[in-house]
Amino acid sequence: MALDSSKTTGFKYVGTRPDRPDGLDKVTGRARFGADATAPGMLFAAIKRSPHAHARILRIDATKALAMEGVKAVVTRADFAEGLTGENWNILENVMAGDTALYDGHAVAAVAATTALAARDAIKAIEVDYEILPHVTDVDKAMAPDAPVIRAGAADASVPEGLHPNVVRYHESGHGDVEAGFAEADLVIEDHFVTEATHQGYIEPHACLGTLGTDGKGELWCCTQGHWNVQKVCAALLGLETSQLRVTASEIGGGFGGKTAVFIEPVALALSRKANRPVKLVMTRAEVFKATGPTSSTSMDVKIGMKKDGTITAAQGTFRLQGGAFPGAPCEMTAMCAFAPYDLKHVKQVGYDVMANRPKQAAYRAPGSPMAAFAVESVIDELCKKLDLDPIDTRLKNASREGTRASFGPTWPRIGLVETLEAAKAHPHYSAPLEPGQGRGISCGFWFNHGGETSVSLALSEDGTAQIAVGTPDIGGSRASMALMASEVLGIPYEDIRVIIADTASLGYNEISHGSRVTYASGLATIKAAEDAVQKLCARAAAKWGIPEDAVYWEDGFAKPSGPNAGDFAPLPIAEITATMGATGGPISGHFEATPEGAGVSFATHIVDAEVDRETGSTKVVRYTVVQDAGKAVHPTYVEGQFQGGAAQGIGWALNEEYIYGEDGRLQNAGFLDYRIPVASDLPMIDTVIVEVPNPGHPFGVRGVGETSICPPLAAIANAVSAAAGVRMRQLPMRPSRILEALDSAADG
Amino acid sequence: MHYHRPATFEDAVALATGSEGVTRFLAGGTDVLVQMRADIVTPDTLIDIKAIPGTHEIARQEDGGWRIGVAVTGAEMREHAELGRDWPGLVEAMDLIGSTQVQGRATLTGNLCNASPAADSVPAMIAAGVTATITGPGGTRTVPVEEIPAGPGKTTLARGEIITALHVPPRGTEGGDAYLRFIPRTEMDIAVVGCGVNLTVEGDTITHARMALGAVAPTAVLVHAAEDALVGRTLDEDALTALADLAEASCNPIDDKRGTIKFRTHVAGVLARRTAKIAFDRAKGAAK
Amino acid sequence: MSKLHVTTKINGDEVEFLCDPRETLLDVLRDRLGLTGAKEGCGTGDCGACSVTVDGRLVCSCLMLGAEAEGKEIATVEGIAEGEALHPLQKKFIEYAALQCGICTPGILVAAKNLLEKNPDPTEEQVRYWLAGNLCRCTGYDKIIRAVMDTAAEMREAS
Amino acid sequence: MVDVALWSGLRPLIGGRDSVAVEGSTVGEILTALRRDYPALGPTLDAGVSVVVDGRVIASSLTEPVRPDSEVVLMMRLKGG
Repeated sequence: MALDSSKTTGFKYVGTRPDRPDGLDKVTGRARFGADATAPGMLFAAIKRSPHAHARILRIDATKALAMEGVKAVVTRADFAEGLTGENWNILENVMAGDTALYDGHAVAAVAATTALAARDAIKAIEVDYEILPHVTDVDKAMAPDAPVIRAGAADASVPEGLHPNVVRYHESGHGDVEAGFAEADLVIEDHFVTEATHQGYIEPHACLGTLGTDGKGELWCCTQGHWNVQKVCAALLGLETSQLRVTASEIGGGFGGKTAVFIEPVALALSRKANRPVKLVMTRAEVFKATGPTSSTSMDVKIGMKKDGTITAAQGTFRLQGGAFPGAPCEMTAMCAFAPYDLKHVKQVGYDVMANRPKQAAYRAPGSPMAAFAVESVIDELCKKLDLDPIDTRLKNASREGTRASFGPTWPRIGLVETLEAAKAHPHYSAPLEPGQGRGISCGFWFNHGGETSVSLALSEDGTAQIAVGTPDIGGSRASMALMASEVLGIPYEDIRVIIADTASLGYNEISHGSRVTYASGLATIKAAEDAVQKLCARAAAKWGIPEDAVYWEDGFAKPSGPNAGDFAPLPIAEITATMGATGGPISGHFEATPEGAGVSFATHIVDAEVDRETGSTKVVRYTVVQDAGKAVHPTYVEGQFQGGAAQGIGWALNEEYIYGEDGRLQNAGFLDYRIPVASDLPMIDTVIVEVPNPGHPFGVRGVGETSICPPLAAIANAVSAAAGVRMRQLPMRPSRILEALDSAADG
Repeated sequence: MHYHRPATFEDAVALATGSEGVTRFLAGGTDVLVQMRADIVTPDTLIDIKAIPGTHEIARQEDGGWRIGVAVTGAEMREHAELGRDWPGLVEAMDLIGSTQVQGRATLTGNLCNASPAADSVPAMIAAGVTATITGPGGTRTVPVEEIPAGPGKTTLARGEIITALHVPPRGTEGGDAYLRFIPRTEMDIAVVGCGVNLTVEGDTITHARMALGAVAPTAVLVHAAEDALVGRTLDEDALTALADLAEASCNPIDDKRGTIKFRTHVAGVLARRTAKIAFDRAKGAAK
Repeated sequence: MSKLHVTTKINGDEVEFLCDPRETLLDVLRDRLGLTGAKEGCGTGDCGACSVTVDGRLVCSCLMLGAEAEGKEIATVEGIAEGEALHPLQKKFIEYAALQCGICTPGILVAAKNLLEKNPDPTEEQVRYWLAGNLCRCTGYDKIIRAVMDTAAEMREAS
Repeated sequence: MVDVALWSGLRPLIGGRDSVAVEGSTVGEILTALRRDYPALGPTLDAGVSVVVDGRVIASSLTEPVRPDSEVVLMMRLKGG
């Protein structure tokens, strides 16, 4: 009998708020993050980077650097594998430039030396001759006929003929006849929107410690969202057998998608192989901004038609995403998320992935979705305003729900958008009076969520406690969620469970921690691994009692005979079974290895009040409420934390954060001083409402929550600011000067 | 890099005069260390002046003014209740620089000598009429602080010269000062525009006025005409408009990542009005 | 370039070290003394992850040279707990989930402790401005601010 | 036979139709059949697709069952943050 612990109510542990298992380490400074590891004989590395946006590399001369005191090795592209193709080639090209530097900050060489200062001094002594090439950093300019070509032949088969070679991928989807739909509308609004690239802004710079011998065996310690991926990529880039490189994930100081990519680890390993010593490589903050993966910048056109009663008759969007000097901007995600909240008869969405001389974009929390929501939800807001409709009622009227057809094709299963809208409407925030100068905005947001390859191993100890090895780094308290779910199945206290993040040699493959998949997929795998162990525990009890295995069931940490026919035996506690497990069949553990494919999507509705100083254009967010569907909140405090964190990042994106490039194609604000992420005094408390519409694809109904929370804020804040200022804001960030300009042109117009 | 910690200003001057290459004085280090980290400047000689006696003192002078040592931190100024009562604008300007952590190290003198056009404390010091004593190989002199910055990152100090103390004039009765800056966030930013105003009044009539602007020109600007515009009248709407117009007319800013010419000029006018109102209220409050 | 010999006190213990004149206090703590609780988030005083106190004054250890530690008393996150007894802030941060990834936590704890020593009864606005130099990218600050305010209230009651 | 709906960007590759019928009882069989019967879709399938079966997004598992009356929709492959 397969054990099935599926349930959506009646939880004992899930839904409680215990202290996180790694709390003590993290408040005492003893938790070891990427840059906190050392090894005997360790060298320090530094990377030489291009100061040019686009330049042919004519010559690299490291003679002077190699002659300096303490310098042990220099690597360039020649020290990496040759003959790579596809994505591995792209990654290598980004990790270490080949014959061309493609963006300001592109790595061209690296040094290992006995001290960090010696390494820093040595890279200054490396001479590089460049031939400067024309560059382009803006998405619309990169698509224009006269734009310099970043790399000929980079486009894939999806791109229609006649587009600039910098357009490398194309997406088009939808259904119905949008022109017919617009003809049915009482009002059609079409508008153009622009967003700047933003960075995930994790506080911990990328860091690693690598050891690689000429025997092809290596050890790597690094902060990453996915160490199996790092293992695979490093092996490919260095020509190693994957299994010979063991990768251990450090504690990770934030990622938000930015640590799904590989940047420095192969460099540290190449230096280590050359110097035959461990090499530590830690990025500076400037390097993080210049040479890791920010989001795409976008240029978008959205057109929506609406009837007087609020019915949307048709919607159309064109989304152009600048993704840096490599293919991969998530134009299809932007397009598919754009109209996902709405039940539309006629819809069409088009996405362009466009290369430019900027760092290769990386995933950032629901990659591509927040920008789409900004454009779409702004137009809906404007329609509501012009037609004098309530913005929540209008969204409810058109909301996607179970059985309606999604804008990207399939029929929706059970989803929770309507529930978030209803909860938002009922929230006191929505009806609270506004002060003069303030405006209120709302927005919906959507993200797909993801499952992915997952392995979990659970081992029982002789005293009836459990150790769980998962393969998804704990970015925000996931050890606690895993322990709670295991407690629920095993029926043993939360405190009796120890969760660790296993290294690549100790557990089967695990996909990167992305797509809000950790609590869903590692959680599901933990539940299944615990069920596997429970089954074995029951079998041991059955053997002891001399009854069939299916006559035993598990409850609250005890094996029990399943009814009078099974015999009258006293319940057998877990510790009694594990105490003798060596003699009754051997150690008991549970496993689960699979690719769970039931990640439920998550919708959210945000409400925000903003106040605009009309003399300076300054905006203050005065009140913020997040309403989101979590399916089932395993540890509600950390779910709230995800909601709040996403909202805060969205506030930064909406108001002040941006990549600023000069005419020379160089990044002008590669530091926290001028890349302005929100500080404590910028923000109000962020209220949260957890909606729970269980996901049928998870035993406890869990939906991923990490990403959706950043989808609505851009639009919600833009709608609030537009209401407060009395003028529609179409470009992010809404920095003060931009708001003043909008106010000026509104006054002129 | 050589690091020195002299015990007297004479030794500091001798070290600075006698060293080759790039020399920097180290007080709070909140600019120098950033420049070193970013490879903007790598000094050959770094002279830490914090071991020199008197550099950490805030001292009331016989005339009622203040002598502020060159290593006095923003946090120490903030905690000095009497100084804050006399010169709230000056203390607030210093307090606006950076974080609590930066306040634990940053100094008025460092902010002045870093010669950033956007330095928050400088317009407040200029408005207050602060002077600096400078010692160097050629002797000692005292100059108004507005004469020290020469342009972004440049000062009028000669090689080997060092500021040994700042002097804040006596507040007297019936005076008030204020400083406001505009930044996109609420903290941690460099001023897009800064404005310091210092007024004295008799009843409702302004008897003395100084206004200085930051981040709108290569150095902080003393708006000389503000004196004429305000003295002899009260701070009514006409006076505020005149002051705002003067502020805008005094701007010679640049377009950069922190703000455009148009935005900076406009905000200078807004801040002039807002800052003057606070200074006026403080002056009248002091006169009660 | 010869090294400088520095004698200082860290978390109450006498410590001697040699350092390059260019090395910051943060470099010394992390690379020479093995005290990796203070983190480098930016190296330019903009994030506060390296916060320590020097003679009771809150500073960024990345903005101070190791050489300047001579004769000072330094306190880092490693010294906040007394033996097995956590500081009330540490307990409250765990209880409130005032951390997600935890990289900013050491700096925030050092800064918040310093605040409560100077001002046992801060307003929310005072806490927010005091901590404005401590960037956190995960939490939106909400739970951090609540944890500090509630610790302050509890410590006032206890004293 | 199972009807597989394609995103509109793919329609030029299959003669303007918005769906095609192929044999298969798992996601893997469907993809194999698509590749065999409609070679023009090859590069798209190589670039990575997700298959939505009755509203569930199947990102990579080829063994997921598909019934003849299942709603099957191709999607470009998802990537998260």
